[in-house]
Amino acid sequence: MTTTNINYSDLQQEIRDLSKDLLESKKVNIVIGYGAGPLNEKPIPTFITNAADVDRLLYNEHCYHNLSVYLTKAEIRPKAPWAIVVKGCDARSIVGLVVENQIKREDVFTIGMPCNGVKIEGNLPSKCVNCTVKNPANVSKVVSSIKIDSSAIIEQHPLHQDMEMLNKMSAEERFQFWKNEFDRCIRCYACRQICPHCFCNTCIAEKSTPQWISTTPGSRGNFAWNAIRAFHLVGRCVECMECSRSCPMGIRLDLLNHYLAEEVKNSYNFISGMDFEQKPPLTTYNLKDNQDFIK
Amino acid sequence: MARIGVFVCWCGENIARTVDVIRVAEAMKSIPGVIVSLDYKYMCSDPGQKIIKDAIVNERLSGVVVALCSPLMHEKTFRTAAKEAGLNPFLLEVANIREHCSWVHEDKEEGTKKAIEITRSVVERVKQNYELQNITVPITNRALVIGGGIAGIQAALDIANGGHQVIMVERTPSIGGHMAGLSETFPTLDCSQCILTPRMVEVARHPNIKLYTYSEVESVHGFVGNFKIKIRKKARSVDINICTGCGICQEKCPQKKIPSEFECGTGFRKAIYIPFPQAVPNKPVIDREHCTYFTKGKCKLCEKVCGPKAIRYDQVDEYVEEDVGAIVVATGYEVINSDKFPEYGAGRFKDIINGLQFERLASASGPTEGKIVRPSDGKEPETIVFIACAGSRDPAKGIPYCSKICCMYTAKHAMLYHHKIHHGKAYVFYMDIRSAGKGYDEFVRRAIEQDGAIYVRGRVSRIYEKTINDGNGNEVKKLIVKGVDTLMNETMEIEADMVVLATAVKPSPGAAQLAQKVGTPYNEYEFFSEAHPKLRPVESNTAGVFLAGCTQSPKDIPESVADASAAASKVQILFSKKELERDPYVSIVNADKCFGCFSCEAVCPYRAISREEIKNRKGEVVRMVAQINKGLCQGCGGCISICRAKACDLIGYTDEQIWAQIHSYPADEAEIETETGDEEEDK
Amino acid sequence: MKNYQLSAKDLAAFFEKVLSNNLRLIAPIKVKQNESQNVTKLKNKAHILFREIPSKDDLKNIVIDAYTDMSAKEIFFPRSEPVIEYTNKKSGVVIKDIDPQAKETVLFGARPCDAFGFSLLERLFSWDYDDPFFLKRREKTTVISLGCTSPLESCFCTSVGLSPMNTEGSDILFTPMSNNNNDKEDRYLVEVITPRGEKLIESIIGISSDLKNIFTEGNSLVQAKAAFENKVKEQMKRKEDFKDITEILKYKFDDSQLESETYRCLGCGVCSMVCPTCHCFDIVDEGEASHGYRMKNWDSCSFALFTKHGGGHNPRDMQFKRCRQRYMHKLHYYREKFADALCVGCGRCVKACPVNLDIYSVVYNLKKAYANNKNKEDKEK
Amino acid sequence: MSKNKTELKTEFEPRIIAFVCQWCTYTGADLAGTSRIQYAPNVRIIKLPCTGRIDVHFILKAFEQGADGVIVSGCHPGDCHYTSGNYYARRRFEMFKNMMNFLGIDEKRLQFAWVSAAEGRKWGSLVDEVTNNVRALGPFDNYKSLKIF
Repeated sequence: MTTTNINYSDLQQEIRDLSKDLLESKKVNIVIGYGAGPLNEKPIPTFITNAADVDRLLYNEHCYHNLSVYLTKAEIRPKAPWAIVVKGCDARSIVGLVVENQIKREDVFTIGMPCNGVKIEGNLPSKCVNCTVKNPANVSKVVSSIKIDSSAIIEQHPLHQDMEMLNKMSAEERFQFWKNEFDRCIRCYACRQICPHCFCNTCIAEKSTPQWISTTPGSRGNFAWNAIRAFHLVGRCVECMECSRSCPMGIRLDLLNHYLAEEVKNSYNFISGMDFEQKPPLTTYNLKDNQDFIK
Repeated sequence: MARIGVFVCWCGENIARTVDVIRVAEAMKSIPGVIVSLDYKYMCSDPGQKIIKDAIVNERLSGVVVALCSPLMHEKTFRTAAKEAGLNPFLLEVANIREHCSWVHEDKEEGTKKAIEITRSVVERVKQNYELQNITVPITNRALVIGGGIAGIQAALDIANGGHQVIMVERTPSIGGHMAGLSETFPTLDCSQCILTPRMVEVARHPNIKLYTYSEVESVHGFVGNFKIKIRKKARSVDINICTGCGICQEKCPQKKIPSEFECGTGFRKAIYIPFPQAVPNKPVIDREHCTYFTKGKCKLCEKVCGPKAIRYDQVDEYVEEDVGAIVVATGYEVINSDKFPEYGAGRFKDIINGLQFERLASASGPTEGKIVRPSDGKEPETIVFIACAGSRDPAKGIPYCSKICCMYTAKHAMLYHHKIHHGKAYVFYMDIRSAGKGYDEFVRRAIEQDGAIYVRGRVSRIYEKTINDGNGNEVKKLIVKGVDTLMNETMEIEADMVVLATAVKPSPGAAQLAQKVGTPYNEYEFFSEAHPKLRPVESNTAGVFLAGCTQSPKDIPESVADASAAASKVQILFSKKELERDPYVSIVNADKCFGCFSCEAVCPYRAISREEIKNRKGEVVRMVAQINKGLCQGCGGCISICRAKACDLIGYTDEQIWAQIHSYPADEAEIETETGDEEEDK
Repeated sequence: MKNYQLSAKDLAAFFEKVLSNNLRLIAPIKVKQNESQNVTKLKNKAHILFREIPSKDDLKNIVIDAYTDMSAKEIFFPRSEPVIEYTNKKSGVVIKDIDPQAKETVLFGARPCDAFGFSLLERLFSWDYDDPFFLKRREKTTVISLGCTSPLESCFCTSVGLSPMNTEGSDILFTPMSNNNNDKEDRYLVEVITPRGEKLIESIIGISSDLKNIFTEGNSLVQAKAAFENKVKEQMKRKEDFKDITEILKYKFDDSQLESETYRCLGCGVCSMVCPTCHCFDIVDEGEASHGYRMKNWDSCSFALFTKHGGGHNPRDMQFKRCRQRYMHKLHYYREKFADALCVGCGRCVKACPVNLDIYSVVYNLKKAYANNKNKEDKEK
Repeated sequence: MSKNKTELKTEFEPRIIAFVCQWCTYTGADLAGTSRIQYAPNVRIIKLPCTGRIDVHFILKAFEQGADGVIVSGCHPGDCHYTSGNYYARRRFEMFKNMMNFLGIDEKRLQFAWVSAAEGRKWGSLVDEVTNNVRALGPFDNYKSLKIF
């Protein structure tokens, strides 16, 4: 039966039970989930290695982190096989990681959570408004039997207004808009470190022979860095919008990612992280690809 | 610190006329690292090269930039010169200031400024070069010849006689190509089959030649010295090892009225047929579209009459893999279709034929045993009009080039017609007679003076059919040819019995697809592009792929044979060494930086990237990284631009070199020369 | 030093006078998602940042009550600045030192914790080498800090020995007060702390100026302020005293607790960039062969490449070692050398951290764990 | 239109950087030379093995170095000497062009083209056209305003 309200304490209990038997049966070495954080209402990523303290795991509507970023971190990668609590959007990242050979499908036990939208600082983020993966796909086990009725009227994508704002601008105004945004960048690289698909061990931004991207947080370096970071995620970004949330300077990375994701969907009919068999669009080609922009 | 030598060439006045070479050489002196910078009238000449060699030795240069014509022309020349002087050849780069600068800009001021910036960018690039050695790759001493015409045959024989294995692939059931269909050949009028058939037999019998007829090249992978060819052997429905070639099946086959490709439509063949009597292999093939058994499921007459029981209805296409070191493309030509000429009745009039059809009529083994008769009523034509340049040299028809062979074979046709029908009148409408070979012009003069061919310098505007009575009461269809004689400057109208169009020559159908399979460029008419029109006419830009005969451009038989022998000698040069030296432009992977996403493996067109396991001391696999097979990698660089962390780089076009080139173009308007002039500021 | 009183409505006049004395005024303003565009439907993550207030009509943008996302450290130690400029001329390489061109500035709106942070940085930047870039700018700037009346949930300045209204580090302290401490604060107690503050106040209410009367006598409010300060201190949620944490950390270097506490750290540099006391910087040459600059940019010990050696070895290869270094440096190494912890308890890193890694709760847990096994040891004895 | 040195350079001369593949477009430009086709002198050619090698960093770095326009050109689809280099490049360029347009870079400043080894004339007219387009747009002040600090 489909519903729109979720009983979080049921889900929380099911996660705990599932984690307990996964750990006891040695099927996984570590369970990556959400736990209580220092500031209330802000759960934090928690890592459980022995079955005794599964009760530290909790689940509520504030669990917005995309935990799949941890699977490629040096401390956690050797602890495979892992179990990980994933919502629909996070599950898409897992698919992305498997497609790009960072993790093996059989190494990760994904605990799929039905989700009707999380709360970030009390608000429903833009990614949840038209979410199409409320019932997670490609997961090892969907936690509860309830199905979220995702047939809710798909209102206009919340970023639509901002996108229209940008499209109506002239090239000059758009450039000034993005220059102002990127000038605020302090190059703390939170957008890179929190992105599950930024798993290079040395990033291009840290390459100095030759230096393609100036490391100085000036307008030239920031423009190049933000452009290249967005471009490296074309056809790979699952729009979990963690980068835009964690940017301390509030740079509108969500607009940039959303635009590129739409472009990839329209041009190559490809939505990232939906299918284990589909290769990222830029690593394949089609003889009838559009080339009317080429003279 | 780099010790760079810059050598600017005048190229006579090709460069010096629109680029102030002295100023260019002067401007280079200001670049940090440039030790010597001078100009010379002919840098590519021996004295010119000597200047460079001496400078390398005396100034202990660590890098050389030669600013002259395109690297495609003289990069090899100067790199060998540098090698002789003891400098690693890959520390020398060429700056293209002729084709890309002096020849395309008249304004000397702009030209000089541009030449300075181009040369400077190459100087900055050379600073990033490092010593490289050519990669040696083992060569398979076997050659593939695509196409069994005279060019293919000649190339195959030469290579085979040179002691190397040859694989010949011919699309039609027999080798021989168009030459097998000719009657006599100019300028000696010796019979085409008589000079060709011995060569065809020699090919069939040659121990070094493996012949695949009725087969096509399916795919070509690998690179020079190591091609992997996949050949599709189309089903002949006859087992050629058992078949004795007696021909009974051909006699008995009920299907009679199938237009024969070999006869170009002037004659017919059966459903099971041997294309022409001297075919090699002289074994039949079943045309499955027309054979009643394959179309309606009954008959099987040929199986019944076949003595050795060689018929195989169930035979299917077979794929064969062959490893070869070189490929000679000799796919020959085709003439354009007559329906391109609506003004000449576009194939509606049966008595308008093209050159190849006339050859079949004149050929002793042709459908009319050599008697020249009108296809419509079989009568001997009293008057024939030959039209040269039918389609050739005619941009409106999309073929602006000259097909080269039509003037000669049209004169031959006029001569043959006169020998066979003494009282016949032959008109030849021509624009210019191109008879530039040995004994060619004398041949045309003989056709005019001894054989009475009437050469009219002009074009034919229209041909239409008209029925008139021939004076003794019966109705006869005549072709009214309306033309003009520009020398006498009068229009003409000829009642002709037959018209022969010397239609234009174009590459054989499917040439473009084959070029894409082999990976060689071709031009807009689908002729294969040679590496250099004057200096490397039989090589293509793809290493290991050579061109022979009309596949490159229209040629007559002597030229095709010469081409084929030239291509064969190029193959011999390649096979003369046990291993092949390849330029070292391959991609290299930094295993530290590679994070194993293998997008590079997906984009590599040569499947040169494999997965390598990195193990820790305990032998457990810690991670997987990409590994590049130096032999297969062709240096296209696809893997580098797809790699996000730049874990791989392309030798010869490294990120550093390109970064240096981009950076050499001054960010602000700081003129390079003002840098030289800055002494005044400091004083 | 002297105390004054300034009514809230005269604050704007005060700023105008600062501007008219052509001093550069820097104060916190609200930076919308993009200055030119309207706020989008979604709650817009607006940011309060320190910006220069160029003219009178920008004064209305100054935000008094909110807390800034970035500390004011950037005024003295900018995120990037050139230190030398090189030009490659024919005659050789010309190197030019770059002067920080510090301008006479008034920094308004720093919090007492920020201000104390400046004094921590000043000690460091004048310890063995006088860093001109920081010191010149600090000399030319008068720091007017604003007392905190409603500290955030993430603030813990009392734990490191500070208070929402302490004076050390700032030149002048404005404390919002009300005559009886229940209704709205309508005036400021202006405590002038340093001679530099004195000089500024003199220039504002100097003999010739027409603003002589806006600063009335302020000693009467001093007791009220002390009481107000204690009241605010009580309201704070986080009051654990970290006086003896330096001792505890001595034993905690190899303790796995630090590892499990900081397991979720992603290694971005947000905490260092927003922190008022982080001062590590990276030197990199930017430009091309013919002309360029040697840049001094902010760096962070949580970056993976921070301690990567040329040969590829990295002593801090795991992320928890980098977090450990952050805590050790702030609460142990610095305190041993300069008596005060290099953390002012502003809580910005807690708010900004994408995974809410919280220095306060890590230290709190360490202290509790240390206390538990201490009395376990006592029990065994 | 030769200008003497002293005359102040009034009208703006765009600087175009061209990344070309060595098999087709570079040879096409050579052909333009051998056929003496005259075209605008504002282009500076950088030779690369294939359009598949052309990286988005090059284009950004070219703009940072003060280029007012960038041309990227290679073999026609199907002609690539490495069989598929230009197919991958085509997708990459389309996404990059769209992103740059979204970031406010005028599309006319970044022109992609297929110029084969036989199309010397097309190369000449391509350079002329891009030069005129960029001259009309004026210097790329936006990107030049992006200073190092």
